[in-house]
Amino acid sequence: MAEKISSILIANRGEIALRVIRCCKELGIRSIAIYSDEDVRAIHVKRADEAYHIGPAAPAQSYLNMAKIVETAKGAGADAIHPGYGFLSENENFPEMCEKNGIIFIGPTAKAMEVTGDKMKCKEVMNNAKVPTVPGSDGIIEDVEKAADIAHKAGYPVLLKSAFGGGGRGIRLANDEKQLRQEFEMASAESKAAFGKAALFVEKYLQRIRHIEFQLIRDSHGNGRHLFERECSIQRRHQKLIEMSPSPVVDQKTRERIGEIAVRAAAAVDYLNAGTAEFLRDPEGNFYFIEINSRLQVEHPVTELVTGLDLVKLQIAVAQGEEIPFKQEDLKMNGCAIECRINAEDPFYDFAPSVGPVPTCNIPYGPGVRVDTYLYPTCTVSGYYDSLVAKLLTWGRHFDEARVRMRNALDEFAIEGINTTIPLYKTIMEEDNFIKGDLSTDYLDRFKIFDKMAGDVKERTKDRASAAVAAVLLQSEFVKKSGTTENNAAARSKWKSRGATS
Amino acid sequence: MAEKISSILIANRGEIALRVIRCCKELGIRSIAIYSDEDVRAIHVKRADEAYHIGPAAPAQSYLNMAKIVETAKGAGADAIHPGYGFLSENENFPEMCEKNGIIFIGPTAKAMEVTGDKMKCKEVMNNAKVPTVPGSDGIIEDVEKAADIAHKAGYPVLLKSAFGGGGRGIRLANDEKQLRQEFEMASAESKAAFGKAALFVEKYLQRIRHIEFQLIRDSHGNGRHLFERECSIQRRHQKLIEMSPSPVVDQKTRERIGEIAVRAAAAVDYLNAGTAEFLRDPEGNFYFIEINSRLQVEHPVTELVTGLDLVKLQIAVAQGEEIPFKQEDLKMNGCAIECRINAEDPFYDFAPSVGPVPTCNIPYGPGVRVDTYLYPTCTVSGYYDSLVAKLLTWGRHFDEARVRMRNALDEFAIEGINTTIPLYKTIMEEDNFIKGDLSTDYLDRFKIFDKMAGDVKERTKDRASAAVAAVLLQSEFVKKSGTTENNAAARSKWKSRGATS
Amino acid sequence: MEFKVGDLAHLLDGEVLRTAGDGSVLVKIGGKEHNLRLLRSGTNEFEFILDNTFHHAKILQSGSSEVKIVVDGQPLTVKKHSKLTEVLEKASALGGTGGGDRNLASQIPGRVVNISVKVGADVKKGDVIVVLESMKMQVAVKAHKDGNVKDIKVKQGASVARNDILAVIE
Amino acid sequence: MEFKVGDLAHLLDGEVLRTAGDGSVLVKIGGKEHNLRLLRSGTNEFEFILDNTFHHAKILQSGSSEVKIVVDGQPLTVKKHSKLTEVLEKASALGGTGGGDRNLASQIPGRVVNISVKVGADVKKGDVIVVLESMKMQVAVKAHKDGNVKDIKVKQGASVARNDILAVIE
Repeated sequence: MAEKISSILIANRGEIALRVIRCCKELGIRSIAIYSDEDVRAIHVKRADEAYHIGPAAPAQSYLNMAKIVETAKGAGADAIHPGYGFLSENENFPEMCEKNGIIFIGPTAKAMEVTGDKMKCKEVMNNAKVPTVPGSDGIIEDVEKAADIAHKAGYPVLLKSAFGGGGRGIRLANDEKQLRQEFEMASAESKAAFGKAALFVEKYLQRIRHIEFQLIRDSHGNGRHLFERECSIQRRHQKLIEMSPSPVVDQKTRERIGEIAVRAAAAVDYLNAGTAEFLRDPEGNFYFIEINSRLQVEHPVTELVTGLDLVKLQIAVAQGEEIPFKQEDLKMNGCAIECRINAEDPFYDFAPSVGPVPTCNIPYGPGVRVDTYLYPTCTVSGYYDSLVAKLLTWGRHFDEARVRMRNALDEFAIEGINTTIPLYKTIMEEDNFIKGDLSTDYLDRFKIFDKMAGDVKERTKDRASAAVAAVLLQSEFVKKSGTTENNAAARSKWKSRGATS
Repeated sequence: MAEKISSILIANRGEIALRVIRCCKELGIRSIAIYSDEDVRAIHVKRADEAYHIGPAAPAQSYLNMAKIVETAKGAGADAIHPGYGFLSENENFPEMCEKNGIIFIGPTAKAMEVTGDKMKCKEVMNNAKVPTVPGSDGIIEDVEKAADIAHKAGYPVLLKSAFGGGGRGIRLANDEKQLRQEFEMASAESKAAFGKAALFVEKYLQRIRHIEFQLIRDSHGNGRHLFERECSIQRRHQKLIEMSPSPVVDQKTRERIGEIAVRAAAAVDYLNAGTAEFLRDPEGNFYFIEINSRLQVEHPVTELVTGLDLVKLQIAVAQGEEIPFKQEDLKMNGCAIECRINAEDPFYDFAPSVGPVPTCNIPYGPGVRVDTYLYPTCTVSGYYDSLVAKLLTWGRHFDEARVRMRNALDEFAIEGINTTIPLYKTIMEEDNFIKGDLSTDYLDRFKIFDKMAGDVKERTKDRASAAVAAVLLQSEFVKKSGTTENNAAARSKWKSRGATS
Repeated sequence: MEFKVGDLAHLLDGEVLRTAGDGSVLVKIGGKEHNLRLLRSGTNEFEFILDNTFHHAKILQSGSSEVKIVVDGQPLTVKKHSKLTEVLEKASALGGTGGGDRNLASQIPGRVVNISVKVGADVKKGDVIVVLESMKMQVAVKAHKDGNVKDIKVKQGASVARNDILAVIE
Repeated sequence: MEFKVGDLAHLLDGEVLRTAGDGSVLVKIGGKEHNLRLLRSGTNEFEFILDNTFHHAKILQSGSSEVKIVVDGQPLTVKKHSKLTEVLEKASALGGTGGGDRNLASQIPGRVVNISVKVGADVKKGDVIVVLESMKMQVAVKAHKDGNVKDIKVKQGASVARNDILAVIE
């Protein structure tokens, strides 16, 4: 069918851009990066074969600027565009624009994207295809009064979701009507800012549920496969923090049964390329389809570690018209993989964003450790973009081996200059309910994880108390000596700055 | 049988010490490092739970000082000692001394070590057990005249081997009698320096052979398993440079057949713990047993990547009396792994050692990449110890995926301040005969790899010529400007140092 | 000198007993003697072995009565207690400006997307005053106490840095 | 100015045509104009984008006629050719000391384990003069030319650094 892709423009930044660049290098494909003013020193600029400047820092003028990106791709002679996740990856206008300009879009068709992107429409299609969906409201709400009305009927708590959202963004919980009205305003503002539209819907908030998803791949010949499940129940503000495969509650029989439903769901929307079918699972073991994420997901390396597949290579193969080179029964789940999303956020202060220069960092390595990150010493974490700075993954023959490897790797991961979610994950990796596999989307609150984290910090402080005092003593000694002899230059310059500039 | 090991002293340094420390952390075992004067800032000192100083830089006074190490282990309350590879790992007196002091030695028994360490004795045992051995001389030679006599009868070229050597050390090639006499002297000096004894033997040098070895594990209950083969044919001076699994010439049937012989060889010497049965394979497909390496080998991670096993964990389990927890038929070869030994040696100057500070380094990471190294920014590579500074490994579903991943990872691996063997591996990863799997221990010479490497450097120089000129132009511009305005402070201090100190 | 580490209840006394030229130091901490071997030192960074365990310490901020420090990756605050510093601290607590109390500061950097109150409004602790956007998240900054909004220091669309004052509530 | 990069046969001319305050520079190299965007610069280290490709350059050693530089991980030597430097180079080649030729230097650091010849001995190019040990390897240092050993500069057991002179052969 289509010819072999020989050059790819990566319409993204950060770790996912680097991920795609590495894949291009393996395949001998010319990699073309784009960058905003904010990203001149970003790692994807350094590692790509070529890098083109496309505009100012603000995403709307750079990484979301479709016309500019397509123009750049044409100018650079790119055969194809890989959108990564976020940004333009789920904008149904983008594949169309690519097609019109003779560029292969590495992802689903505009049509499939339109259906999957509209959660209400998707729900309808799925109901027709006998894919079980989550019970709740089935229409878009633009008016807060109507939302309040539906919420009253369904009973609080309810979830407010953006019909165009994804990855947990634009989902808010309301426990009562006052909160619903407050949150409705903010949710619609967020939805507008992120997707240009403010359509929301209301859904009853199911309690103690797990979020379990199935990785999908489907080619242009109608072959669809599922690549097993990922358990993504540990979330905050409905955004995933930790993902793993296998799920502790999915046995082989369930895997095959729900996997088959996932493949059916993909077929129902004539899906193309990599995607994810997301399900909720209630404590009784019922699975409800909620949506298809029509892109490569952040957590795709979890699946790569347990299947041995390279999902970006598969994406490229499918995009150039090839058939999926394996049958469903060829796949075998190998061991266990866990991913922790290292966000530049302060887990001790309600996940407040933390930005700025990173003078040094130590990326963990060793047996069973994989890291995908854009961090390097002297890089900068920008407030203009997503807070995900690294994905730390570990593999083990079984869950517990992956878990203790993760615990060690978290200890080895040092990032100077910003706060990250690493301390939270250190606590979770040793938390009893996590170890038992008793997970749900309210895991953090249910088991008072933040209190435990504070307790762990206290323990670590205790362990380091003598060393801390020793360091302060050393500093005093050092200052004492340097005041008289060695460090004269510094002393002088300090005096000077006092006199001259302050 | 024995109780659970709760603390381990690691009688080694460098990457292998870090490897064992990480394993201890996973198992909740207290890790105890030792260090010489040269290693105060070494990574194993930083990462272990505890670190004890044991003497001056010279190995004989530190890492080979058995009495001091055992005394330190007792003082620190260590249950067990892990010897790593090299140093004391194959000294049969060390397990005995450990035993006398109530410390578990994580490795073979003294008795098995004595047999495997003496290549002549081992050959005899193997012949009795009907394990095929390499044809050649069968006695130790201490006198150069006798060596010349045997070599004359066998016909040149011949190999001079130290009976106590291992890992290629102390093996020298002689093409004629003059060379034999020269090399005999140096080989016996090396052998004396490294093992305290100078016993050599002469063997006909087989041409175009492959070095293929089988990883072994054997427990105290008599259960032995082989963990498949490693192809280690790419060598220089008879020391391995690149190892991989599977071997391109070993099919499942051969694997089972030779694996069974390897297990039999281990049983013949009542082997305990991890070890390796080494074979030569001639172009006709015959395998000849040459020796058992009675330790964890440098290249053990190759096997870990294709089996999913953690060999250090297995070693500890066996050392505390557990049975091997899997049967031979439970093991399955998964994909392909390649290891490149990154040595601090200059491949453009006959592998001359290169030592000194490493101001910065970038350790590669990403899908399918594993690194074991002691390097970190601001570390120092010492001339007192082995030249191996890092092991770079890649895994892929098949050889070619592992190969291209290795090529990329080599590009990402930056080590400032010293020369390394990285440029050699870049050339090999794209060399036709390597890709075809046409390997032999004379691979480097046979295919003129050093010429190809020089050609590749020329290509890279060509690609970077414009950038190099641009950088020189930038520097001129920079110096021009800084001479007048910005960089006044530096200019001043230079002037001052001229006046005051020089 | 006595030291208070983090929020640990007990104080630790600490002093340097002896230093040798080769980097070995004898210190007394919490009433016990410890051998310390200094491996590397800069103005703000130390690597040392204390009783056979390696430690890395980076001093972020150092004052006469308080040191902010990262020890083995863990940020800590060490307060120095000597009679003099205690006196100074008490004096500053009594005679301090107290002005910080009026100011509502931003704990994060971001862009102001909404100002929810007007100057002169009465607010209760926890009421939303300003909504910031950073890293694609909307974060509400809430009143830190009951009171009257005396001043709003930022405009919609403005960028604010961490610790910038957003509003004055009295 | 003309530049010779590594052992590439052709010379490249190079000049800066225009620099702008924002870090963008127009350069002419090998007769073609190139857009350069300087991202980061220190005295010896530069990061820049040249015609849409990122480069990192670290200058190791910089003289008036030769620059040793690492570009994207590849060590290179760039020789500057202008009339003046050519003249200087020729002069030095003619009037140079030539003393380097007599000296047998060590290309590696190591410990002297054996000295194979005595002062006064006649040697041929390739004969072993000294055996060094480094990183557990024994490395023979061989005569760089035929001649007579005038001096041995090292003793058995001594440590030598890279480029230290081991012997003088005339």
